Amino acid sequence: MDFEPTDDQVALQTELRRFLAERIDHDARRAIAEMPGAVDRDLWRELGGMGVFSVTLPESAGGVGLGFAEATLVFEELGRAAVPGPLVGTFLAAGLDVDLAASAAAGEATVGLCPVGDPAFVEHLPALDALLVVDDGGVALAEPPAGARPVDRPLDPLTPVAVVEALPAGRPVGDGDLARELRTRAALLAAALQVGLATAAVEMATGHANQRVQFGRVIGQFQAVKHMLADAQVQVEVARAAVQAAGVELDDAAAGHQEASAARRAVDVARIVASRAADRATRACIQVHGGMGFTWELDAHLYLKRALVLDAGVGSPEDAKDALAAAL
Amino acid sequence: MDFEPTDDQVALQTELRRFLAERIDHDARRAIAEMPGAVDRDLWRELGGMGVFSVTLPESAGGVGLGFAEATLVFEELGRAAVPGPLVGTFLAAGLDVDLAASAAAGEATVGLCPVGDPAFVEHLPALDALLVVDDGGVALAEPPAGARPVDRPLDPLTPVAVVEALPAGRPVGDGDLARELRTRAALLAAALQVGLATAAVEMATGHANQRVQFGRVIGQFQAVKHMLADAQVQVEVARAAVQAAGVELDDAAAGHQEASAARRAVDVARIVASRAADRATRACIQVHGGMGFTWELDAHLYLKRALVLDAGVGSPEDAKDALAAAL
Amino acid sequence: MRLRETPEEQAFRRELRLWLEETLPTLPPEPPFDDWEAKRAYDTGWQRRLYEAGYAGVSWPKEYGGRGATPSEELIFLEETERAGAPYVGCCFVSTLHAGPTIIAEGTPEQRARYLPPILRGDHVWCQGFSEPEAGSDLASLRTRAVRDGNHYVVTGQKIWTSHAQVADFCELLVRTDPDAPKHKGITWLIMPMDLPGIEVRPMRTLTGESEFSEMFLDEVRIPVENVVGAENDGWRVAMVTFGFERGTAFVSELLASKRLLADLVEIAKKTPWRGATAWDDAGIRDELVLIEAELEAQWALTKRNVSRAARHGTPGVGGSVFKLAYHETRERMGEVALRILGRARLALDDPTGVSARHLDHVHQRLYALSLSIAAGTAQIQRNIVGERLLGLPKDR
Amino acid sequence: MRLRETPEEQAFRRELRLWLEETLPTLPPEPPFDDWEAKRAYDTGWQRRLYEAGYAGVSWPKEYGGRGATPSEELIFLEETERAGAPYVGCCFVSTLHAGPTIIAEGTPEQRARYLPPILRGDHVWCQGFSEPEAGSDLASLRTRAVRDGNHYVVTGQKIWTSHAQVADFCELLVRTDPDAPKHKGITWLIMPMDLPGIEVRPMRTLTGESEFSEMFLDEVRIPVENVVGAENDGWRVAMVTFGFERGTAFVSELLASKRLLADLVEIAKKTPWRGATAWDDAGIRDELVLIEAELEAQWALTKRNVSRAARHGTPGVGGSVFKLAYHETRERMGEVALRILGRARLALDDPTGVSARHLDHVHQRLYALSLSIAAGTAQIQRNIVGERLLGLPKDR
Repeated sequence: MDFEPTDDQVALQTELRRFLAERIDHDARRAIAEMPGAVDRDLWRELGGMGVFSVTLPESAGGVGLGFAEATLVFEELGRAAVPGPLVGTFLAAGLDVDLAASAAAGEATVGLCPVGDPAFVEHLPALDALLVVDDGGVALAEPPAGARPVDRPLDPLTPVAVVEALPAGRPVGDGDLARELRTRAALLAAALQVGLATAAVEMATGHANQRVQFGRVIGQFQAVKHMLADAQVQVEVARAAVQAAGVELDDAAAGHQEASAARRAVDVARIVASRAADRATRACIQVHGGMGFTWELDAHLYLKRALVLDAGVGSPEDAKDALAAAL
Repeated sequence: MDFEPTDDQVALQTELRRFLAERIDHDARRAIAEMPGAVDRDLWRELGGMGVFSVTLPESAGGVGLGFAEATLVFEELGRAAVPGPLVGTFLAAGLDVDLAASAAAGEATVGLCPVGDPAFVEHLPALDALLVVDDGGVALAEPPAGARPVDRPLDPLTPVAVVEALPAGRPVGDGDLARELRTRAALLAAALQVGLATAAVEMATGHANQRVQFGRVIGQFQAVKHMLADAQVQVEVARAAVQAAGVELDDAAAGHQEASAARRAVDVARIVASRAADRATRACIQVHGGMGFTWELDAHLYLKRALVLDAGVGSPEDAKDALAAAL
Repeated sequence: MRLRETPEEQAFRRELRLWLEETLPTLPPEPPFDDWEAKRAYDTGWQRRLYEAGYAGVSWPKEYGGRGATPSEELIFLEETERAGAPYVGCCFVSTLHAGPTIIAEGTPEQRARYLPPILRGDHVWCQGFSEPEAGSDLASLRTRAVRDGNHYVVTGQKIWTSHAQVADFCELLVRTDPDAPKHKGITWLIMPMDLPGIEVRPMRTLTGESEFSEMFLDEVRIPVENVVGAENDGWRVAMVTFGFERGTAFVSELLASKRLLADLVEIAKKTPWRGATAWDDAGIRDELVLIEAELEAQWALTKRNVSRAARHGTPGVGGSVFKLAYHETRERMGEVALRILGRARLALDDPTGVSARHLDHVHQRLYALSLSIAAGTAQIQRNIVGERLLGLPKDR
Repeated sequence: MRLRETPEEQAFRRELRLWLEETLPTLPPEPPFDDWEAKRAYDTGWQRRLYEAGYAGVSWPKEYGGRGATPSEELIFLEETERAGAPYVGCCFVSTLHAGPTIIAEGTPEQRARYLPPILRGDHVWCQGFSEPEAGSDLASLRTRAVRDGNHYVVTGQKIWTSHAQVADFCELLVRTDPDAPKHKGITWLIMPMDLPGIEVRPMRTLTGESEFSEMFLDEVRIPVENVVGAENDGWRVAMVTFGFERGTAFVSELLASKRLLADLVEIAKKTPWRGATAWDDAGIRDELVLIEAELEAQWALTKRNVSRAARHGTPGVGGSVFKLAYHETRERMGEVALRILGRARLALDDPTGVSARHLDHVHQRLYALSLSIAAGTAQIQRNIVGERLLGLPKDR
């Protein structure tokens, strides 16, 4: 066992972090919010070019040839930069046996992901080329639904939402087994995004706590602030370990070194603890910033809202709890 | 409306507090733990003489002629002093239409209180003159059961426990309505005891935090300690208000000024919040004392354990939650 | 300890209820989301109705045009208006609950005659210019400078969290008149007309998407010396007087609205499909809703204790801090369970499905609840207050 | 990031598992509750078995008689022994995990030759004399004085939380040799034989009813100068070396035992009648158990991260503090839900009904969990460590 990231893994993560730090900042996020469906197509292609959507695809198929262990590192960085867009759906589509897969992998296409629902809430609809629809019985690939009513005020300004009474049936691309597999992968990637969001939130709050002075002292000196951030960071560290372990286990299961059920269980664990870590950290970030944390201007609320959005997607923590309960 | 205690109520509470402060201290509690069933019969008679068990009985019947508002004040003080013994059962028995009532009221008799159970766990058994057995269908007054096996190590050293396979049927003294009434009263009194325990715990911890020096400072200066105690105290204040309001409402209901169901609901509310306040405060007391809080020597653990015992009695917070859910 | 009402209180409640039943159906439609001109018109219109019916300044002394209600009666007023779904005090908050009472207590006869009647009639809206960006929780470290120039102060600086500033006529303003004095000793309380030159108001958007608050930039604003309330450099004490009007009722409307929200959430839970039954059948969700109900009810009992204490002693003591700490925790948990029940419907702050007009409330409230541990003294400051003033623990200074 | 085992690790696990299967059935019965003489005999007997099988000092270097296991192998060792229900290290904790490694790192050749072999064989039990009543979290403020008198130190003072002192042969003792130096600079690390005159041991009872710990009163105890480990006045550094042996494995047995307790609790919940079904059918209880399972599993992943980090860098960094904070919170909640499920059975720490021998465990563990946020650095100290060392927030000094 050696659960520390390898040099290659560190390099992969560092490179992406650097790219995103240069490419996406406070203003860029706000600019993307104004684009149709809040997707920056140029950025999408750049991400595709870097292999973000094809991390786990074999090199023979034009992929990066790595595993879910590396995918968690990549999605952690995407979360940390709060990159808007249907990241999970596009990643999942790239791995399917469908025509669209190659363009999804390349970042040419955007693919949404939505559980069936009555009504259904579809994210990023105006920017979607296709929509993966998942329910217990199977997976379908559909045209973006027409007749959807956009929501005036989505919870997350970076996640526009439209409401549809009934999702199009689409073309079936897999049965219940594929649905379970996609849920598992979606759960892992969402958890990784949340670890990234939580990391960014604690970093932002720590930066503020190190410079904001109140009552003649830097507020990070006050135990009330220091301990709030320490508690948040504890949850982030635990969640990061769980997410990365789950990524490794999925790869081990794919290679036959591990039971598939054990790997799924590891993903359920990761999903649950990442959700809690994101909640704790993004809340703490707002609290540490005081009144300014409650404004639209700071990015603090974007982290919190995205974390809340991710909890309601395919492979939600609620699903994970049910699955884990069934395994106990 | 004037929800502040009257001068008479303050005087009643102050007098009892003074008596208990003189009569029961750290050593006295340990001495009582060694007595059969952990009941000090002399103290019991003294409490009876002060009207502790007959607060709500009419003066014509030799009672104090007050209400449950005052009973909550009295039981808060009994909790604060961590007085051992079957306080709630004896109080309830004094209000029943049974032969034993008068001697219970006077503190001559001790009466236990136990829900039916398989097995049943009977508190203070060696000291009991009688046992009130409560289930949904009714109330019975029984001889203390024979053949019970005493537990070597009870959770609370001041609450000896014996296990009986089957409780004696006893003599029926009331139907389901009485059972509900006794549950309600027991819940209110247990909640008041817990508010008292919680108060004592915060006071003890505050005293320690004001004198213990670490890293060159009195530890009460550290926000980690100060805020932990503030949070505990917040819950205590809220719970105290809820308990006293519930006492007033029970009295109002008895006088026809209030719906009985509304008063019961107020008791359920009080039961739930008092349990949580006691948990928070007694835990904080141990934590603030550090290692010494974890010893047998300090009283901190007695508060915590008694609070845990009270949560498992007739009219438990679990019952209160169910009742409140049914009313929503 | 008496929770029952006196005959006078019962009469007050009956009369008020009757008036609300008659009056509310005649109100204009509610203003659109985040339209503050419309909101001003709506709120001051309501204030005018209250004035005409004798309910304006319900807790103000009679000699200054108020109703002179006891704290208990004020509680009844808040309870009945909330129960009936009457408008909130809204834009008239600062004028009727802060500035007005301060001028009553500390103002000159001229100030009282000039400012109080229009406040009661709803003619004037006030805003509060206390907070500053750098000051934050340490309010007394405010830096906005006022330099005496003849019969005027020349005021320069920046304020923040100025509610309704964009529609206000006057501002209760704290400024530093003596920069060399200790921080609490060099502050003055001023009345600033909002139409003076040099005032720039920039609305801020909060994370709920609303613009109730503004930043206010003051550039050599000339305020007449006669606008000082209290004495020069005595403004900190005057500000504390303002806060001291709290009679335990500050959060009553909030708390009652939360109880209503919770009842609504219970209804939603009972209708929401969940694991083969309804969300209400999930004991975890049900217990959490029950717990929140119990906490809100217990906080209602605490409120009555605080109000009674204020009636006897003139102030609820630190009861307000105790309430706030308990309440914000409950409200945060209520927001969590609400989003859990709503599932994907949480993605929208408005509800285009029309299935429930209440979704908006619940998602919005989840976000709004984040402000409860920040505004009007962070939870950390409140814990210091409870620890130091109630428990007697030492200050960390 | 590799969780799979190397062939060497797999072989180590196989071999160990085989040995445990053969050996455990031959162990004597467990000692009675709180009988420390019996417990010493039991624990040292187990240490002797380990020694004979080559598993003693599993992480000690080979040249000092240990097995020289990697941190991964140590993890396997702890995992397999816990899985098989083998005895815990118990009374041999201080000797094999603290004192021994310290003497290896800082002792003289003579000290190594004299003290290490009997530790490995289970002949000697050690205790730790670091904590003092007044020092508490501020360990370095210890006051026990050692005054040089010829070839001896004359030591007077009081220690507390000395585990197994009543059955120990030696004590690793921190004393103040220079009262005038800054608090971290005047401390010396001494080996104290427990049979010297002037040592009085008074067992303390913890709130679980056990007497694992003692107070130790030292009255002019004469300790030979040759018993200094490291240099005089360099004891704080030596003590830090002792703590530095942590390879991320400190809480492995605890964590694994908790996972077993949780699995057992799930079984109890599935059998406990509850609101017309079982406690497991209560979604609130079930979700809480699931949450705890998830947290323990995630903490297991963190443990692997810490162990890997220690293997690479020699230390898990502040990973231990991170683990401890996460773990104690989980354990406290586990105790709460356990008592909720047990209902009135919680009233007993032992179980005279014979229905479940495990009730004892669960009630006992609920109380024991209270120590997790206190012992070996309170949660407050751990939060300072995480806030300052991991996040880089400023010290509050």
